[in-house]
Amino acid sequence: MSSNTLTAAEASGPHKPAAGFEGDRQDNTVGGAVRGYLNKLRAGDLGALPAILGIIVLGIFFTVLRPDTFLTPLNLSNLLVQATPIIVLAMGLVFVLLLGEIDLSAGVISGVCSAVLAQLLVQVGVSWPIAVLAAIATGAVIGVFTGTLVGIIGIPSFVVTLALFLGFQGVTLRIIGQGGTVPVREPVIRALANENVPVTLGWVLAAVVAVAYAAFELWRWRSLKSRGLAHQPLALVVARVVLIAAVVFGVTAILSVDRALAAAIDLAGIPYAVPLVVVLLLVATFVLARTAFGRHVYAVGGNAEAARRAGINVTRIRVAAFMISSSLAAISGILATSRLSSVTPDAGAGNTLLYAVGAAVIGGTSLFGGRGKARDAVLGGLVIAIINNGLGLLGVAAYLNFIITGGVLLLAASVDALARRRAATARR
Amino acid sequence: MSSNTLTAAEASGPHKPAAGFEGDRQDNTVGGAVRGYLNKLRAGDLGALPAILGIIVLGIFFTVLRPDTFLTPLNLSNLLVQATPIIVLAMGLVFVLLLGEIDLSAGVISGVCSAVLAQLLVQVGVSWPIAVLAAIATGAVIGVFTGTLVGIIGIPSFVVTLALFLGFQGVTLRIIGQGGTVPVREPVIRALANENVPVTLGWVLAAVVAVAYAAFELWRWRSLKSRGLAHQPLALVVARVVLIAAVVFGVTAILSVDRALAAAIDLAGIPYAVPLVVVLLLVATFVLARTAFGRHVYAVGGNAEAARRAGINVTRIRVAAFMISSSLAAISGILATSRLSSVTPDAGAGNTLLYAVGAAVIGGTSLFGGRGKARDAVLGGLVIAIINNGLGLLGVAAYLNFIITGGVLLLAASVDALARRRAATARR
Amino acid sequence: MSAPVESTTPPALERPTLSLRGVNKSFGAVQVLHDVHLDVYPGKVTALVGDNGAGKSTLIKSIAGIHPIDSGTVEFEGKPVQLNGPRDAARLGIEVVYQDLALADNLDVVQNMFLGRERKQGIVLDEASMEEAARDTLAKLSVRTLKSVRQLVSSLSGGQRQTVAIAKAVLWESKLVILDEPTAALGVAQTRQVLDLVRRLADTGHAVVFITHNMVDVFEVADRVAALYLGRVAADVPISDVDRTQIIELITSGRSGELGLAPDALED
Amino acid sequence: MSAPVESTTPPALERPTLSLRGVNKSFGAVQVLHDVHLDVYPGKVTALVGDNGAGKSTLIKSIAGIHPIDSGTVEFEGKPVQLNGPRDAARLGIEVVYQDLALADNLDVVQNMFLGRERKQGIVLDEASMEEAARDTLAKLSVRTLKSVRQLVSSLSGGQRQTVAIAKAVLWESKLVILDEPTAALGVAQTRQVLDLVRRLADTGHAVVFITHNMVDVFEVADRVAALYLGRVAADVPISDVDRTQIIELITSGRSGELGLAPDALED
Amino acid sequence: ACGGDDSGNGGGEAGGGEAAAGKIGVILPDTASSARWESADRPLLEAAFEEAGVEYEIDNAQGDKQRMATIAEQMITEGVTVLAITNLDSASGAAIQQQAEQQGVQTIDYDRLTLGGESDYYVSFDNTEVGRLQGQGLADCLGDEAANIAFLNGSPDDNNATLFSEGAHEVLDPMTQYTQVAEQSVPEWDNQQAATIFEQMYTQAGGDIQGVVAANDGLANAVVSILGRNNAAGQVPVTGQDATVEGLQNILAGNQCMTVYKPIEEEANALAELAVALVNGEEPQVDGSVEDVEGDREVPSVLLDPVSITRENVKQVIDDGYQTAADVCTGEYAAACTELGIS
Ligand SMILES: Nc1ncnc2c1ncn2[C@@H]1O[C@H](COP(=O)(O)OP(=O)(O)OP(=O)(O)O)[C@@H](O)[C@H]1O
Ligand SMILES: Nc1ncnc2c1ncn2[C@@H]1O[C@H](COP(=O)(O)OP(=O)(O)OP(=O)(O)O)[C@@H](O)[C@H]1O
Ligand SMILES: [Mg+2]
Ligand SMILES: [Mg+2]
Repeated sequence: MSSNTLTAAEASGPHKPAAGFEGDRQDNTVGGAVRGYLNKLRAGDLGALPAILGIIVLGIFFTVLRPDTFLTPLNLSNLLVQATPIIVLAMGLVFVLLLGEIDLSAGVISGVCSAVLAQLLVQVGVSWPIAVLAAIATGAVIGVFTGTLVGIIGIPSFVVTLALFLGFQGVTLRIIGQGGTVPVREPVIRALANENVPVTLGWVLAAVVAVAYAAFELWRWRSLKSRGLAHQPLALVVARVVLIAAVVFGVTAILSVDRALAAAIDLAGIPYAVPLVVVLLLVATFVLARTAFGRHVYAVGGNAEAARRAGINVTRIRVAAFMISSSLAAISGILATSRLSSVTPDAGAGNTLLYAVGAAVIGGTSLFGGRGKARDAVLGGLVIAIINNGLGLLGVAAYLNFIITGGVLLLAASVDALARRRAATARR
Repeated sequence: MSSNTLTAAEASGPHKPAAGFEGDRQDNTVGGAVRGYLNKLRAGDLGALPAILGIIVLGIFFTVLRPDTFLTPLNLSNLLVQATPIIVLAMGLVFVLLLGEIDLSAGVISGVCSAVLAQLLVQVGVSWPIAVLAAIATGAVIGVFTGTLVGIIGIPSFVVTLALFLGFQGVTLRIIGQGGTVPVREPVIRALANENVPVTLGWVLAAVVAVAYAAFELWRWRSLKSRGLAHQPLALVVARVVLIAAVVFGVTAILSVDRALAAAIDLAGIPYAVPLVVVLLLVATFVLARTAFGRHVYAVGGNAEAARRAGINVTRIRVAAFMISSSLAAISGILATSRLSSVTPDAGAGNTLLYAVGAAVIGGTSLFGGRGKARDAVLGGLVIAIINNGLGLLGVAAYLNFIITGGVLLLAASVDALARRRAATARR
Repeated sequence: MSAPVESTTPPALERPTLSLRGVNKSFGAVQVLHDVHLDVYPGKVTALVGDNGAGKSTLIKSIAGIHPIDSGTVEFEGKPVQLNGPRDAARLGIEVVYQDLALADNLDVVQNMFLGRERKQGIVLDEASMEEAARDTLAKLSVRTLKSVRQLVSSLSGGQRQTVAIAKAVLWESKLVILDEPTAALGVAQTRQVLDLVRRLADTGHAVVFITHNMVDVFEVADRVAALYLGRVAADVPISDVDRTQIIELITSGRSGELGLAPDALED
Repeated sequence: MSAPVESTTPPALERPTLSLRGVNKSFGAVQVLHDVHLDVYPGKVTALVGDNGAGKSTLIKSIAGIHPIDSGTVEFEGKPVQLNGPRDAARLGIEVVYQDLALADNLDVVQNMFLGRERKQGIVLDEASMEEAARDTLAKLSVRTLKSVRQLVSSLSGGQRQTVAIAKAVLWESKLVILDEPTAALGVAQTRQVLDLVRRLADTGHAVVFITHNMVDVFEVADRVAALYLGRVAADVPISDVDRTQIIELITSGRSGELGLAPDALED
Repeated sequence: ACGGDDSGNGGGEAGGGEAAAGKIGVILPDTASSARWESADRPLLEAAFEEAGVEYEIDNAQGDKQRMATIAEQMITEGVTVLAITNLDSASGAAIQQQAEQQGVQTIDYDRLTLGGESDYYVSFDNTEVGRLQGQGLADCLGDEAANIAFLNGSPDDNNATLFSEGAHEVLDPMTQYTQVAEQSVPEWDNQQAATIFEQMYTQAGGDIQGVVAANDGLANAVVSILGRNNAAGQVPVTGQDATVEGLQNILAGNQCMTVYKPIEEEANALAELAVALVNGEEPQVDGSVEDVEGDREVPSVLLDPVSITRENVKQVIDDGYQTAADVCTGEYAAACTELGIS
């Protein structure tokens, strides 16, 4: 007789076998959903928790130390605008990090692109939409180049982007000229970080966002329910919609207050950069979570060989991710340019990149690929911006500034690592 | 009847089964050894080849462009001294890279340690051996700290060392004082990079190295042969010994020429920093290739879980590797201090680390762990130093300098990647 | 040169789905496949047997386009084809279950099963329909201990992973299905299901290549047997032409009576 | 609570090498092992059987110290022990061949076999003696297709890797040897050798735990059978007390006649 | 700018009792390009503001323009009414000043004029003048004989470095006895790189360099240590800037020809006086005005003269209290100090 042949009677046995998939028949009560979430936390999957905790703790800390200034509308609007370049850069990096790659040159690419923008506006004198498109196109082309070296030739991305980090510093220097600075006085570009959406329009936008979100969530809930698939309880969906709406309207309300310090001046409304970031966040989230491309990005990051064998064009995914990253770096460069109204030869060098990587990681994106979300960049970027903003208010010595920033980064990473370790199951 | 049971007769079959291990009975002729090496190259294992090619090509390039100066004894001695800090830093990084980790803070650690050295010498006024020991101990302690965070808490090293990169910049700033510079006029420290071994002593040292190497190689050849294990043909061993001796004596001869530009001055001998690097190279090579610790470093880099299951104390290996890396960073910092006879608050920041990582990678060390040698740091460091040295002689504009350095790094990495890809066998 | 002793001519009427002619493959200096001839017929299960390290997995990875071959020709349905990557193989209708299961650990079971061929509505992924289909397929394969199809693959047991890989391959209507030791990690009931499945695939006209070390399985499902010995095809015959002892001899020594490699081929 | 129906008392005279009492293990919310009792005796081969995902690998990883257990006690040679890592297990004399073979791909065969227990002369590695020992051990396991013991493990076939992992475990004189589906990827001759080896180990007084899905192997080498059903021990009896059909019933449904889990245990 | 002035003054006068509510903010540029910002400017300004009893805040942008903008925003948020900045470049400075202007904050350019900005006042040394002093100093050390000279400029992305170099060229270019054999910039003012760059210049020139214009004392020290390696220290005059301990010691040892001393105390006090006057709503005293070519406006200015320091007048730096004898006259330098009457 054979070891592996078995009659049907033998296989079914005297008792009815367990039918399997009992995990998919989870209870749809609020309690069940909460239990599920706690289980996820217990299993070490903290998601956005460290970043959100970080924002809250740092917020309380600085509010206590600088009660008069930290929570003022003026400072909050400053904070948001300060965070935007870092958030956008980090959002691009998330795509690359998801693949398990790194782009050390993202910072200097934002420099090159803003140099292109500035020279086109100032030297060539083109109109702003052309200059912006050219800057983003420059980013995209650079990204394709990087992606090609990584994806087709197969050089580790750390090395490629390290070389490009050095090389592009030279390119920016060449475009801008030694010691030079190119002032960008173009009103539309300047407006991005320096002007605000009219108050009424701001409220309209906020309402649109809140309603659209609510409609989408409820539609999704209904469609899952009707197909008999796992879905969250309605109460939880409603709670989430209410929370998001509260945040959106809250921020809008704060930013709609006149925050000018001098009485004669009027300064209110959402800075243009903020809705720009919201739009980028929505698009990036959609691409990563709901499209085949996004799925393939996660697959390549998780196991590139498996992805290849599944017929995914791994090279194309790599090139595309680097293209997206560099294009977002270009947008980040434009935001930074807008803030300073100028571009200098060292734009994007220094610690720019490290802050952006730190933001993505604090937000919850893994450096080993396969785990991360677009929102990580926003949350992590806010943490980094709050640290800088708060320390600015405190006016601590330069050396402390370095040490504290490093310390917070370390702390956020430890929380994540410890949770993961506690739940460690020797997964490899 | 069973599928997996088999009588002895069945198992052996009518013909004699192939006995296996035929690859171990390789021919001991020179031809066989050469074929073996070519096979290795064909299989994509280029080893030190890209770096050696790089040194030769760059050497020819700069000799053609600057025939009067590049190959002069003076410039060669400059080149060696310029390369030492980068080589030592890279050698430390090799240990960390072998684990598949990265130490972004190695550069600033060298800064912190040299700040400690300088302040001990200048402010406290201790003698140089104590100051040097204290600096290296500082490096070691920092390394243990980093290693603990990575190995015990389990934070990815990229994040830990990113945070420390920021934090330690603050520490150096604090130790040195903002904007300050601490001059180090201690004669022994200064001598490291600025004085030379007396010519006669230099020749004696060279002879000792050459003879010791020859003796070791021949002893090893005999012992392998006598145990009937795979060994290279004697001719090849002798050829290698002769080559190494030629390099050692050649370098000594060149550096023993009086290279002073002014006739009145006497300037000859091997700079002290060079034998220091040779000693470090020998020790590091021994540790990695011939001790259980070295073996375990490779194992952890190749498959940390397998190493853990084999009973290796993975944490201890990680901590030790970071400790070694940071201690070597401290020595690198001392060499850099010696060169300038002073320490500045931004010591070790900027591109220091990137050059060192680049050196290790050009030399042949993998960023994914498990592949690399101590000599990679030396070869790669020489490539980087030749670029800087040669471009300095050419006097090119700063922007070109950046671009060319990036370009060469990219080129060296491409050669390696292409060879590997050509032989790609979808190993994962 | 080495050549199998032609003992039986394949049925003259039928055109093989896949046929390999003189395929060679080396890794660096090590030649793993020597001049391989192999025909795989529609509606038939071809058992590919051979010792550990004989080159079975290398052969099927060459067919799948994962290792490009060094020389030789591959014909698919009578037309010569170039296989430069798994995408080429998939386009032709070749589906493979690899011995080193290729699953993305960070994705869940459903996501892995539909990887590379996601169902979409417009550009949006159709998660619901994929989840249903995955659950149905797995249920058919007698998977009873899996908690959820939304579980990450990293948390599965060895056999569960094996089942997911098999389920993934049979989701698609392919002309040629290759399974590299699919039952190695499976339990008794699951093995039963997979053997039935293999038979069913062949009976519905698919060509199937089935690699195994288990002789009972070979005799239960295979129509033809191909034996590899040190990278050479020692025999490629209908199952009716050989018995268990002969196959084991072919595996362990490359020859069995009239069958197998010519003695001189064994020398070089 | 679930408890196996005590059908046979173990030989009263002999002290088990390893005995587990009430061991529980969860991953997050998923409880994989429920209150496991298991005794492993010196000089005996204990076959550990169970369906895919029953928890066999999890159980032996707990014994090896890879997954710390949540509750319960582990006694080794009568003394309660804490297993917090593979080093603890190795120190006690427990050697494990894992289902997901743990080999370092960037090292060669010899280096892998001696990993963590290198032979030294002073502080210098004694490569020559390790190479000789490795070659001898592998030759004993009927490895014939391996080109060189200095080959990188990354270039080995599935079965060759399996053999290296087994060879690695038997190099050391351990009191307890655990093999998790060691023959899954092996060829016919190699399987034969491993079965012989398992028997030989037991006959020389070692305690052996042998996980497999192959009933023939169970009956050939095992002295005792322990069946896991959904993380619970359904039976832990001498092989003479059960037949093939009973074992399969225990595996697939947790019960077989008098043997197995009490019906109420199956409910929860 | 006038309107801004008026409203600021008006505000100050209207609430005379609330004058203390005004606050001065100072943003210094970095810690790397020069030693002065943190070691001199900050303490001097702090002392002056304390004495005047005004509220103030001082921060350092650490060479990061984004950071400077952030700090500026923070300070405005904190209610600063007079903001002095040392810009990292004109355009980013102008952006800060525009924002300040919007918020009714008065701005002062400290040490560097923000071209095209909105600053109400300018307090500075003349950077081109610094370069001129360096050029002249080198010429004085070299004398009339023919000589090969090399330029080691500051960071290529630092506008001040360009001004220093321009000033030096202005003086040295017409002097035909000198041949300019090499000129390079040092990225990020990195002293290690400076050493390599100079070493290569020197080797390339076959050691035939008789004088070096180094943009500051850090670069000068790199040059000196390379010359030392070639046993040529002391034979080649080198310029510097900032009168650091290191630079002064090099001068005392005869290894460096000169440094440019910017009596920072004067500059800091000038700034403090101006800022305190503004914060108290008084009319500040100015010497004249400087033209902002880009913004096409005249900026009321307080201008101070840099001083060339050679071995002979090292004493002045120490007498000013800018450096202490204890720091400078250590060990081997004690003798020289005694000789020059420094204590
Ligand atoms: N890290 C983990 N996280 C969550 N669940 C896990 C994890 N590891 C294993 N499991 C689950 O535990 C159960 C038992 O797994 P285990 O690997 O022990 O099974 P097994 O008996 O060895 O099966 P096989 O015969 O297939 O190897 C499976 O249902 C598996 O999904
Ligand atoms: N990348 C590689 N580099 C060098 N040699 C390789 C490589 N891959 C496989 N080999 C060798 O090729 C031979 C055939 O390997 P293959 O995996 O095809 O065997 P197999 O027949 O599938 O064996 P098994 O039954 O053990 O799975 C083996 O000797 C192996 O060592
Ligand atoms: Mg195989
Ligand atoms: Mg298992």
